[in-house]
Amino acid sequence: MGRFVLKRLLQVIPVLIGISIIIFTIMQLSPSNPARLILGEKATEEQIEALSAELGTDQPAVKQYFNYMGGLLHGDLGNSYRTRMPVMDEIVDRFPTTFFLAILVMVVSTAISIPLGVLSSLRQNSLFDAITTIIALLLTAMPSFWLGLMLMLIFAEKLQWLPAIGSTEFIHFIMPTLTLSAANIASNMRMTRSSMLEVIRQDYIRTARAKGAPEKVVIVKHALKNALIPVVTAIGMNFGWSLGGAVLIESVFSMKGLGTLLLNGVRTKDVPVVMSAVLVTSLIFCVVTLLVDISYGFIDPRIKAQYENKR
Amino acid sequence: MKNTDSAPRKSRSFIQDVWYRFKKEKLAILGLVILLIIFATAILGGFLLDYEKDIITQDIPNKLASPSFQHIFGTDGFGRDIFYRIVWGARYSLLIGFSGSIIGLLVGGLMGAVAGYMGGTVDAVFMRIIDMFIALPTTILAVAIVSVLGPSLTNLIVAISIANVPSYARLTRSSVLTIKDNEFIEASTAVGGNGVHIMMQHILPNVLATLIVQFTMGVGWSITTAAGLSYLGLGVTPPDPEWGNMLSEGRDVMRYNSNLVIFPGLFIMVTVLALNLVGDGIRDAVDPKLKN
Amino acid sequence: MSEKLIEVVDLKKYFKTRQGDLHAVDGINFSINRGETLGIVGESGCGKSTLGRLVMRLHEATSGSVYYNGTDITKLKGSKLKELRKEMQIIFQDPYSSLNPRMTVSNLIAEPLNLNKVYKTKQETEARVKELMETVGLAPRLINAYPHELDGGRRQRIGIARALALNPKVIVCDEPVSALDVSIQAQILNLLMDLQDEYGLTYLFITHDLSVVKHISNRIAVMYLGQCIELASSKEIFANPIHPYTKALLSAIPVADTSVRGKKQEILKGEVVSPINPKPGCRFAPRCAYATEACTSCELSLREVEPGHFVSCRLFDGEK
Amino acid sequence: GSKSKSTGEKKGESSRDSLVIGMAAEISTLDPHMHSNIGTANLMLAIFESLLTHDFVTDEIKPGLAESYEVSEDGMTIDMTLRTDFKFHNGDPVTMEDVLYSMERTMESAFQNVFWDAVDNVEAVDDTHLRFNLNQPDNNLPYYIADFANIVPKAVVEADPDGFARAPIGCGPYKFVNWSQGMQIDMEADPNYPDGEAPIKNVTWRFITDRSTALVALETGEVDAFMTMNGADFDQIRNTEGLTLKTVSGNNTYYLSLNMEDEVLSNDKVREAICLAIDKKSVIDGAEYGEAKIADHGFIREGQVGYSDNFKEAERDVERGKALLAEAGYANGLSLELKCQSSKTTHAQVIQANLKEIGIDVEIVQLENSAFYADLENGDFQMEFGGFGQYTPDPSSTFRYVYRSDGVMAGNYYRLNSPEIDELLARGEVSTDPEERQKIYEEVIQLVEDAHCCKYIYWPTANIAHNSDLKGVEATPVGEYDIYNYYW
Amino acid sequence: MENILEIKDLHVQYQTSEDTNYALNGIDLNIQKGETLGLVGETGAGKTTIALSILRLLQSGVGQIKSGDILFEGKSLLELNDTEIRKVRGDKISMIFQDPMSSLNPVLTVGDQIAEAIDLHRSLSKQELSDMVDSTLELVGIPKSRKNDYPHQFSGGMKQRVIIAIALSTNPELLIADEPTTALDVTIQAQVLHLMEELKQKLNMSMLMITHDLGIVAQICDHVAIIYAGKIIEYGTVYEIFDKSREHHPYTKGLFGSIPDLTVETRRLTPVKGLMADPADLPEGCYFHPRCDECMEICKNKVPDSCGMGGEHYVRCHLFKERQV
Ligand SMILES: Nc1ncnc2c1ncn2[C@@H]1O[C@H](COP(=O)(O)OP(=O)(O)OP(=O)(O)O)[C@@H](O)[C@H]1O
Ligand SMILES: Nc1ncnc2c1ncn2[C@@H]1O[C@H](COP(=O)(O)OP(=O)(O)OP(=O)(O)O)[C@@H](O)[C@H]1O
Ligand SMILES: [Mg+2]
Ligand SMILES: [Mg+2]
Repeated sequence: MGRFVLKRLLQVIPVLIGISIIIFTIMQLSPSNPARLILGEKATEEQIEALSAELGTDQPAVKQYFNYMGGLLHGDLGNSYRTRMPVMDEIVDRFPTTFFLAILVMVVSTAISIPLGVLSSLRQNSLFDAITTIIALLLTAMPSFWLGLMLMLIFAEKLQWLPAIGSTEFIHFIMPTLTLSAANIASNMRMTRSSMLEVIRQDYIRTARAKGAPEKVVIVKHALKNALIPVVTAIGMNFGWSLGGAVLIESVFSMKGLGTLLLNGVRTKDVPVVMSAVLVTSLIFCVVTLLVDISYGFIDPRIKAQYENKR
Repeated sequence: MKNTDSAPRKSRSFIQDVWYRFKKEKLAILGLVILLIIFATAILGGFLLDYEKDIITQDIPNKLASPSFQHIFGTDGFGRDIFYRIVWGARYSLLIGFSGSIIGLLVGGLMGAVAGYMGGTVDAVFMRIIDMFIALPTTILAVAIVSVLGPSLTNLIVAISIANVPSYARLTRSSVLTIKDNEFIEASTAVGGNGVHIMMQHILPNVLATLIVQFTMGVGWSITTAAGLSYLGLGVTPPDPEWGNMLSEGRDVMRYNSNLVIFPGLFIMVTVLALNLVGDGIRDAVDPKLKN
Repeated sequence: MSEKLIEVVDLKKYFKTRQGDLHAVDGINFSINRGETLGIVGESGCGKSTLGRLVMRLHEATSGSVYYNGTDITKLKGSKLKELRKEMQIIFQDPYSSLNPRMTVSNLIAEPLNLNKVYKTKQETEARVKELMETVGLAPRLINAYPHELDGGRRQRIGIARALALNPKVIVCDEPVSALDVSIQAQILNLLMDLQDEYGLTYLFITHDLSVVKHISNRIAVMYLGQCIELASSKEIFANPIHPYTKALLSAIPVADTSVRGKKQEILKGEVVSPINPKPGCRFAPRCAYATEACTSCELSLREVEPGHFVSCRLFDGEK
Repeated sequence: GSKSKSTGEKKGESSRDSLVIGMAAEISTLDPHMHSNIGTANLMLAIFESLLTHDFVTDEIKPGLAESYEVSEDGMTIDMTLRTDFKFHNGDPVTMEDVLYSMERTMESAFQNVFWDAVDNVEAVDDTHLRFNLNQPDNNLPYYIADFANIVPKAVVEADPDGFARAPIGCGPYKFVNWSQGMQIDMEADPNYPDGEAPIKNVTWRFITDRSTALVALETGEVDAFMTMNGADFDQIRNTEGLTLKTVSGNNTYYLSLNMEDEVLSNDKVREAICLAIDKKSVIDGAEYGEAKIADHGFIREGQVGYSDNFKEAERDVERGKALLAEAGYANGLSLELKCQSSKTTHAQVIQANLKEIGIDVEIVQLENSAFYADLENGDFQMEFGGFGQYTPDPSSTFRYVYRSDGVMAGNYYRLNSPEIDELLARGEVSTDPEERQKIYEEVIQLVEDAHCCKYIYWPTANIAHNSDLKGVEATPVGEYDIYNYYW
Repeated sequence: MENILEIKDLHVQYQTSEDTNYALNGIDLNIQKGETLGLVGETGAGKTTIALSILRLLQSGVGQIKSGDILFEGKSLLELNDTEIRKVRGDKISMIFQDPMSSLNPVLTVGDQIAEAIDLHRSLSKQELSDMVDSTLELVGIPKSRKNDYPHQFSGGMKQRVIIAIALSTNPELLIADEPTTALDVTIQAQVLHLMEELKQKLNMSMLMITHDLGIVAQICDHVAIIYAGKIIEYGTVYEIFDKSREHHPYTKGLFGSIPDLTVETRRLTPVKGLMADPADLPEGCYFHPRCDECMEICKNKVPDSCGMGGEHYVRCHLFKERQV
């Protein structure tokens, strides 16, 4: 297992390099000139040239890439084209919000979706099953900006329980977490339910019952663990997305997060910002994927054996 | 106690067998009917509605009307009938939702299955490629696609499909990992089954349940995500309606005219719900243990 | 005598486990002639199934070789391996997990046929499936049944039908009849022997049912903890068992006769040696009534104590 | 800008001493010379002082750090006298050296150097007297000075320019306190401000990108004022007790540009037909919630140079539009592409419907900002809908971008190429004779109208919504707000 | 002697989407306290179904108890509620499942799975529990060092032994052993049977031993029931059944005839001819008649009743009708 983890950690490097190349290429592909985007529509040719020279965007793309990557090796993420500030500062500043939100979302959606999924699998085709399914689907189909606003109108405006905006205190995270969790809950719940339905009919569940195990033990200890793999996979994926894709929520609740930074970066073709933001999220994502893969090993010893025998 | 029906069971192909059992699931049939209605709407809408008159003609004095007999879902910011636009938009939304998910399913499913089954280097290479795509924000991907291929509906589908691939890949792989150690896989190898055969015959049916869930949820996700990419120019071009886009169009006034977002949202939900019902039905139908 | 069809040379299979390498098969040598049946008996967990799988190349051997017709199959690849698969088949020990729960009986039996494109048309395949079902005694009605709807015996028959489908030359039978009642067991054994007579099949027959193994095998190999400890013709083994373990084995057979009821049976005592990183020396020594200090230290190998009778036991080292 | 305290009574004794003011766009820098952005300028206004002050409500230029200024007869020199009572927030007095340094800095700034084309150099006559030497007269110069030539402490900036951009030191009424990236900037009133300490002690600038959220935040009191509310929410704000909405016609102008170099659109008749088909009111109603003013005089509003009662824009005339199209050979209709930013898709759809009436099928291509501007610059479009903001009341600065033939990269996207206009604009820029300039610009406006290069549609409504208890708030066309005037 | 288990006229069906499998068609069986009842029969005869019915573990929705009753210590098991039946399962009645491969949870170590069974019914300290697991494993011949292994790391026979260990670990009053030794070699089999025998002696445990192996039946069972197509066709003490001088049901004779004999050299075995009965399509009359050499006209129409053959011996066959007492 240790070797497996080590090997997987080493694989993170090519992945990050691959991502950096992809992102850099994409950024080069977009037709606009960052200097123009920064200076605005009224800027003249000379102004743009001057700024381009200053930013280094007039250099050949390959050179720019290696400049950036060279800096990265020394822990320097470069300076934002737009703000001229070290990207590192911005990321350090915003990352915690995003990360914390992603964690909260993961915890909340998992805590809600797994029990619901299990319950509805046990009561397959019952009224409970139908209702939870419909609610879950309602949540997915609800645009998050709408759900966000509704929560805000209810909890911030009508009831005045929660602040509408901000991202500094725990209380600020409640509504964004709920909003972001909504969509995850539905898919995780469905995934749990379906996976459980597969497992619940296996013979070893019968064995557990024959031991006289209470239904709770049968479900949690025997069935759930076997059903968990696709669910854990889905949770990992969702975590990654909340990490990189919470732009809408950040803007609705006016939180300072990586998503906004990234989006602004893309819009202004701020290469260092985009590169760094994506690389940071990618890194986290790689770690999450790795954790998920490791968790497979803990959940299912047969998979662990596959890892160890590196078949 | 005597069983008069002693004839051997009719021989059926896998598909026939699944259909035979699917037919018995009431909810699944309900889902299928809803889905068919939605599809029929998408197709028939084209004949029943006059694009010029019903869909795009503006009636600004009459904008943002609440639901009424005349406009059962009310009108949008240009005074266009929301119901008609939803009906008309079904074709685009379904196209985006389904084709994006289907391509994602095929490509991702295949990659995940191959990676999980082969293991070792293939697994490492495939899954690290998938990692790159997961980490690649959809927006950035879409930017690339717009830059290279230009903005269009087709390219939107390309973007959505690519964005869909990773989850199918990882889910498929995870399920493959759990079942590839089963003895029946070994048994198939013993009679000469190669990788492709084993994957199609033995692994696929066993990962189907997971993939179905992902698919049924993915269609809705694709529709709403597509709407989010419209600022890049991807997607249907105005004034053509599409559910996701209708959601975004209603955003400014949703607080006062919630019908602008509720109705398209409801249609997305009904579609996803119907799909889920059908998906549950298929899942149960392909699981012989549930034969009842 | 007739030529060697299968030859196993110093075959080893170690599984990695948390505590260390598990020596499931640890240096086995034997050969099987064409048309012969070699029975493998031995304690549960001694590596019989693993050996069968190695011969089938369903596991990759840790070391050693398996020659089939002179070619080392542990190194075969691609189409050659596929060819081999047509000639060698296996009946799995466990009829529950070796059948894909989502396939019907006909699909399961047709799988080898389809895979090797034996027949061109569906009708031909179906006809063959029906024929096979009849051969193994499965009612035609069950053609679309799923394994979980069937009892253990019927499931095992599916496995047998699958193995027979391709008319293989060698069949590894991993306890093919242990799940069957005696009557059906008799049917199947008759069938296997008929097939052998008709097509000159070669069997590697793994079982713990000694009456069955005696009935069907020409020679019998006795295994203990990954090693072959005794090998002789089946008559010889039953008539003149040498190794203490073999003796214990034979004495433990329950007889379908109430007159011997209550007779105190010998139960093997002593600690079972763990197959994980086993110590050198005789692995049976801790349970052996005749064991001496020397048994745990010496290197043992199979040696011929009588013509055609091989034993690996220190007690007989000096005798011949 | 310096704080001309026109407003009479000040209620210093109010219980509240803090203000949270919301803004939609995150700002990228607090270095006054490194931006050309209105949102940023709002903060500069509070932290820094310029030589002159721009009163955004009345659009007048008032004294700032310079207690007086004087433009020479020929318009070629400007003389100023500095006040000596200003101190930077770090306690250092504002010296001539700082002023010269600051002028030099803005003139070299990639963001701002365009404004100083007319300036040859700036020299210190003595410790308190300053002279601008120009190479040609420039009517906009006082505005540029007021808006961009903020005075920075030379020593501090030179020591650490990057640090300065993040934690600036100025001599304005508010001291910079803290900048929390992506969230808010805090400042507090400088007690030593020579014109008197600002009435509100602590001010927080909060970034809120989502307007619906901004409204909720206003309603819950989490922010006290928010600039640039969404038109859709105006009624709600007006009807909410405790909230006030101030509006004024903004300085932006939105219009439809027609690419004159395009094969089809190079035909004057087609362009005229398009101009005749546009229904401005429908655009305002359909896309601006009725909250905008019809732009009936191009960029020019009443009171500006070039405004004339005689100017009459062509009335909407669908029939004539159709006839013109027929004449141009498109009796059976015509397909054109309309590019716009995605935020302007609604507008584009109304225009699409308008043009449909004369038989033009419009395909809307919505683009993300950078792609949009790239296409405009490259002339890769047929029609384009967008806006252009006027910084200064004098049209010369705007017109040089949007009408001069060399301005294709910066506003003249329709590729107007008229030597006549070029010549008029050149004269207008240097002329100091108001009457002559009036004539020149009247003429330009008419020429542009006749060129059918674009159709001006509307002036949006600049607005600020605020807690009704907050006093001293006025909407300004530019969208810049001087919080020194605010009090509870 | 007192009956620990009484099965009365039990009918069980499996309802699949296409057929109804009449698995049990009126089973009457008693097990006396402290004795071992051997249940022998062809595959598919319904042996496992009886076992599962007792513990009410038939696949829900598919396997249905149509009529009849099962009394354990005089109380009907079919009337217990969920909590009550749970108290019976594993504690009072344990079951050894026939399919060891799929009956073990693949993600839990074998040690845990044994420990769980004990833990559910006994309150032991961690250490005691772990010791108990160790000793149980050794009792079935598995080195205790392997208790942290997972089922997939075990051979077929070892898994079966784990299942046995689970069932025995709680010292049940009634042990249902469904072909408990099919995957075991004879030495281990002997060891396991010996173990059961000991428990039987020590705790007065009763046992339902389902097996094909007539050797085992002969050695350890007190009574034997022979089941064919969901009906008991012969019942008696082990001596009666194995008594060659007695008359037996034709199927029983067939069964005995098909065992390979260690002492005689035969090339061919003599199985019961024909195919086993199809529970979805049972023949009229005696279920065995299509395969019976001594089939009479009456056998084709009438279901035979049970005839007493003297002693405790009963046979369900028309041949012996006249002897009925
Ligand atoms: N889940 C099920 N669905 C449908 N039919 C079933 C099911 N389980 C068992 N049956 C059928 O019920 C009959 C009795 O099965 P059972 O498992 O009790 O037989 P058995 O006597 O235990 O056989 P074996 O000795 O082979 O295990 C068989 O014909 C079998 O096919
Ligand atoms: N995948 C595996 N991983 C680890 N150990 C294994 C694996 N498969 C088998 N073993 C171990 O290898 C040894 C031999 O197993 P094998 O299945 O060959 O035994 P066997 O002789 O067939 O026994 P049985 O008669 O009980 O089936 C056992 O100790 C078993 O625990
Ligand atoms: Mg085995
Ligand atoms: Mg059974």
